[in-house]
Amino acid sequence: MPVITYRDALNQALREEMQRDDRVFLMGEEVAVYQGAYKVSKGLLQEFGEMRVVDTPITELGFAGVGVGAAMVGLRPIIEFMTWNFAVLALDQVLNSAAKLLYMSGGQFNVPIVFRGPNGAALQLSAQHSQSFESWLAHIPGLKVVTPGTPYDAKGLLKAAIRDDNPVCFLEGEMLYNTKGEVPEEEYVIPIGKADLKREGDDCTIVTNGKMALVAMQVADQLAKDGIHVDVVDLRTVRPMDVDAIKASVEKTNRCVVLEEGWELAGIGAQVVDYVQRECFDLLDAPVYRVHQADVPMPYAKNLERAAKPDAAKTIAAVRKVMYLE
Amino acid sequence: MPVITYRDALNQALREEMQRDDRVFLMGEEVAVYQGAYKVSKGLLQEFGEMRVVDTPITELGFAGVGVGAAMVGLRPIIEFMTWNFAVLALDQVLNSAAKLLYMSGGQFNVPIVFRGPNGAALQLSAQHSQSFESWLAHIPGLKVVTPGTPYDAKGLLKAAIRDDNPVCFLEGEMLYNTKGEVPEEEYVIPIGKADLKREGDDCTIVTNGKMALVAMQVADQLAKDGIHVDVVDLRTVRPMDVDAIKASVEKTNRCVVLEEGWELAGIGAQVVDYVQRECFDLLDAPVYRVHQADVPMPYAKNLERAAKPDAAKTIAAVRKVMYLE
Amino acid sequence: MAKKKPEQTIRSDAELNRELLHSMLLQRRFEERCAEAYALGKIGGFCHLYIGQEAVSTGSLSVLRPDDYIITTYRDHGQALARGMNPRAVMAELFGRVDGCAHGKGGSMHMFDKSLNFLGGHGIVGAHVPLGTGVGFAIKYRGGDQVCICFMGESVVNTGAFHEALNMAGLWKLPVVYVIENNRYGMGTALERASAIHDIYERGASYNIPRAVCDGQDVFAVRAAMQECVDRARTESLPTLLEIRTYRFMGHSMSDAVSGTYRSKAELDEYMKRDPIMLLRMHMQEQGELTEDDLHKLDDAIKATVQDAWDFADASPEPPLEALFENVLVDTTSDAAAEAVAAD
Amino acid sequence: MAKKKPEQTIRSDAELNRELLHSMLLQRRFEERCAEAYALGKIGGFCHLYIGQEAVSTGSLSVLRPDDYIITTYRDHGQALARGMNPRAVMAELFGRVDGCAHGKGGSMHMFDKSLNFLGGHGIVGAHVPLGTGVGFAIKYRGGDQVCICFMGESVVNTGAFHEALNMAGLWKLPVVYVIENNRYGMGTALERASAIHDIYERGASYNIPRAVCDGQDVFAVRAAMQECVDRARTESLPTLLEIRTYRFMGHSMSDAVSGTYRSKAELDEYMKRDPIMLLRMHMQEQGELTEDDLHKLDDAIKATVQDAWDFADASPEPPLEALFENVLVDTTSDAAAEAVAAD
Ligand SMILES: Cc1ncc(C[n+]2csc(CCOP(=O)(O)OP(=O)(O)O)c2C)c(N)n1
Ligand SMILES: Cc1ncc(C[n+]2csc(CCOP(=O)(O)OP(=O)(O)O)c2C)c(N)n1
Ligand SMILES: [Mg+2]
Ligand SMILES: [Mg+2]
Repeated sequence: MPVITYRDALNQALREEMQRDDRVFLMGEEVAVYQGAYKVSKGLLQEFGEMRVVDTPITELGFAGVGVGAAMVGLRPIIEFMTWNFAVLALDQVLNSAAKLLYMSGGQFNVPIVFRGPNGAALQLSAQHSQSFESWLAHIPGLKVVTPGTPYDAKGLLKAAIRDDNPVCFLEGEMLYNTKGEVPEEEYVIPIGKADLKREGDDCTIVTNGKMALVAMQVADQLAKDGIHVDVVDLRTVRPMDVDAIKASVEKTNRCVVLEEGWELAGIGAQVVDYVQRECFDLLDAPVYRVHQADVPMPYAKNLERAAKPDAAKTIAAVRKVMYLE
Repeated sequence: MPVITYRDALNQALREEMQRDDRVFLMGEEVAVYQGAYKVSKGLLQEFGEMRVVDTPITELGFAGVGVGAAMVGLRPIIEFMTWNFAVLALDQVLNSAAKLLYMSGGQFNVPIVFRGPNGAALQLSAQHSQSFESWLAHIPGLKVVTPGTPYDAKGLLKAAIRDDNPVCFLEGEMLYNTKGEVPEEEYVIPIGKADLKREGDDCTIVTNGKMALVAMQVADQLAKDGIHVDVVDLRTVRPMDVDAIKASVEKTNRCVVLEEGWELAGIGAQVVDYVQRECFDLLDAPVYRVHQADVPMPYAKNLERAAKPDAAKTIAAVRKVMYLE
Repeated sequence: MAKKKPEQTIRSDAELNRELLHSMLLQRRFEERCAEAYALGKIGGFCHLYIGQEAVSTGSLSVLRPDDYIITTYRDHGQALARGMNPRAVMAELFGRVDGCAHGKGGSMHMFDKSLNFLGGHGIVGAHVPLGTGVGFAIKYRGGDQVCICFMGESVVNTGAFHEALNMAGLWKLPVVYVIENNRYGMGTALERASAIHDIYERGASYNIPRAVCDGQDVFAVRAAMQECVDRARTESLPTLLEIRTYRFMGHSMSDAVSGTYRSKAELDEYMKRDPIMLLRMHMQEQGELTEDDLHKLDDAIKATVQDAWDFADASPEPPLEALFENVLVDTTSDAAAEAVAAD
Repeated sequence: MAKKKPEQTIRSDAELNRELLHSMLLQRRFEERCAEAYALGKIGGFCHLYIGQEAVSTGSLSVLRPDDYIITTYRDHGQALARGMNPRAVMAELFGRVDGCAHGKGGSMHMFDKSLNFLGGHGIVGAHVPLGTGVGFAIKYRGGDQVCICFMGESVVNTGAFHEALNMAGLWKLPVVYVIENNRYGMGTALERASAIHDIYERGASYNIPRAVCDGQDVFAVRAAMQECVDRARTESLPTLLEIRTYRFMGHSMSDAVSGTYRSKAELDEYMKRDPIMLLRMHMQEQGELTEDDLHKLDDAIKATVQDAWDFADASPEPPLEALFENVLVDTTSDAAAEAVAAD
């Protein structure tokens, strides 16, 4: 199977879906002439022309709304946010238009739109450019929220998102774009809402999503050397959340650690904990522990940033803690 | 002790703090000439003049930013959002400016600002006007988030918020403005971050906040008739959260229900659950159950809206469930 | 899509005027009953009446084709009726009943009718303006010659959403008519206390967008101005910023006094002398197109229509409780939707 | 507060010009070393160089008083140095060290210095413009005669935040100078592909704000234009929208090629003929104010300053790990802060 980058996997998904359906277009800052701030849209302007690959002014609220309006009358926009940090400006359109229009109109106007772009921290981008938005987005009924961690998942889920008749928020990772993985040549689509068991083991469950899936796999590999075998449940989609997959794993392991990129309070991990304690109350041998970003804005200095971020060492410590190994 | 409305309690707090400190001013839509969309600022224009009680255009992002800028250079703005639903447009200023400036500037620029207004659903205001934002706001380090449920708490906490040198989000309730309660004539300030035990009982803990505190108290009174006695822990502040108070109560009752106004996924209640299962794991006799808004945008029709909202009956059912009474 | 001639050109003036009068009077009588229903608790939540502004909706929408699009704010009853929505469906929506145009899920602020390309009333001030731009984008994308009319109150011109949306429309030359219904107040705030300039159509200059202003109490003036804008959009794919000066005769919403705090009774009285329905009626009477008797018959018929809508709404059941969890998401796939669109 | 005469009026032209040259050359040499440090991995994250635009910062800030305020974007090294921030503190911040002006917490995009009323570089495009308006509001609130200068790139004029902020400034007549540093591109997007109008200072008309445009490569032109704006703000409490036309000689940030995709080498070369430092130097040489020798001495001194900043930054320790949890909130109360402000 070809091994390609996460970036190329996304690029393939965009290209294939644009070839397949001429109602699909891509809009955002620097997506066309510049070929994408992170080059995800490379070559698309050349192939599809400027009506379908559209550079916008710096007006997140505006062009998110343009996407919703176009979707209401039958197009299928893909709105790229240069990063989700800037999408905060557009949240009203995501929340109050895209997510609510179907309901408010009594089922008349669905909004088939994908909002996508990198989410979370890269390296030393400081407080305003390093935020993870999955918990905010997952909070909202009327949306689907997808956070693929690997090239394979990225391609299959992006194709599913583009074909979905509902608004989908698609969270990528700047730090993921260069990561590589196997992606089949033949067409495939991954259903939204299904978790993937990325490692198997009986000792503990790690529930995670997005770029933290890579960290969790590292952790699994490292722990295996010490004879500790963990399940890595990569949620892939955080709304709707695959509670069955979480439950199935914790029923087996009786222990759970949640690893997420964002902040603690009302983070997506808190929701996982809620499900676990509710669904597996009698089975749990230890409280569920969480690994997340320190409860501070992201600092610039390299050492502080490292200390602020969730990582393998912190996750291993949490696994050992729920296993009462320390 | 005088019995006054929640609205008047807020009005007193505003007036007293504006009298006390001439750096304090109130800005927002309809706060001056119109005397407040919900009349919270009644009489303030007349007393303090138009430089200190300022009507703005409909520009939430803009005037929230004006507040932050003014706060950076030494004023103490109170920014009224007509409702928090519209504050979504201003979230970038709350999140990326107010909450992060102190950190990003290495401690140089604190932002002593209060963002306030009604939060959550009133009656039949439909999907775009009925949202609860506490979980989004509580997610953010660098903010304090306050949700008073009674006139007494509203006054004491608003005064604390105005005197606080940090950005404080202050969530009121349209349905609360006319509710009444005792408020002392003498000056008092309630510390931010302290929960209040609003009812006492050994059988179960209800953790709640904001306008749900009233529902919880009703529930407590009703259950008492059946011989079930519950602690009502009114968080009052959701960031920072008074984990000690939650813990103390659950240690006594061994059971917990969380009652919140907003949606389930990554709601503030999920965070409470996380704390409870972590802090009280060995003490819990049942999983923690949550009562919250149905996972849908708020519908308009009276019967559907009623069905969507958390209420006393649903809370009683949850209490009975954690007590294994059904 | 072949260009169709606007249908009204084949009607006589008298016929047309009668239609305009019917449209405006229907809105007026309908909303008078809304106020009554609100007082009786049959309508809940926010309810923003359009009384006084009917020439704007009727005049504007009278020059459109059925395949054109309309999008508007929470103050949407007038446009919904002027576009031809069934008064029964509008009233049932206001009553929160299952036969409402949104099956009771939207209410007063959120009237939608997909069959009429009526893209709804929207509740966040300014938020629908980018949506209107998006509709214009879609029209251009498909190479159609439809037009999108985006109505808004004058307060909207101060919002960031307006600015961003109009810049894109000007930059990309989209067939959208942005109609400012300048009724001089946004809630209790006079235009002059909210906008740094007072001839707000001039804001179009910042976006290289043609602009115009007209009298919103005179339905003919609205029609004429609108026809020009629509032609420009349809034939040249250019946007217009059209300011229509009007006045709201009622309070901002049901909880707001009609006059007092922010505007005087005298000012209101002055404006009420230019009631758009009265002006049209007088014109028609002068032209000999309408007798007193005609008028009474028309009014009675309209009142009967409105009573029928009320009765219908009142008899319509509440939505079933299962409806609570319906319409959060659709479960169709792209392919199913593709067929639906192709069939449009 | 009593009005102070701007100090530069008591300096001779030659002295002044020398100061201007020093300021501009310091920025240039400083940033050349930034590029080097970035390549060595000593600076991380985003780093947006100002090279080519130095006449804007130096010219603008040279007419200010010490008690005036400055707020700007992520492209902030130039203004920080032109305002008089210690190059050591700026470089240490870039290196992420404890002696940085934000103790290593901000980095390239977030330079702050409270003692200089330098209100920081801000990273969300447009977001600091309302902050600038708020500073103007505070000045007026206190009855002071300070001025706030709010710098921004030309892309900012399309954001909602800009629109909302300028409308309030025009409406309330606030002493803010909004300076558009029009370097023709926002990342890879030419102004003409983002804004519906191209003389963007004309946007001021929508807000009843006086407006002007000037050459940003000529430090004297910048000074003259800026002096007018500052006077207007200080004496009449009026805002101005000042467009300063300039060019960025480097890529948007360190990962962006200097030319290629979105602008040609030829265009870049053309603009580089109007290097602002070269233009000032030539003027001074023509006036006999600067010999080759003077220039070399100046340059050497500046290079030494920059080397010293580098060495200082390099020797400064990383912040201690406890710092991670500091500065999230302050724990002072209003009363303590009141004293601090009173002492200002
Ligand atoms: C973003 C936002 N802010 C505030 C409100 C509350 N609000 C609803 S209508 C309104 C006034 C709007 O005035 P205008 O645009 O002139 O329209 P009109 O009501 O006069 O038709 C306000 C402030 C809102 N719905 N959305
Ligand atoms: C709201 C927002 N959207 C996008 C970005 C990413 N971004 C950073 S700088 C920039 C270009 C800004 O150009 P301009 O305002 O002309 O300033 P210049 O970089 O030329 O100084 C963009 C798109 C951002 N920081 N904030
Ligand atoms: Mg109005
Ligand atoms: Mg630029």
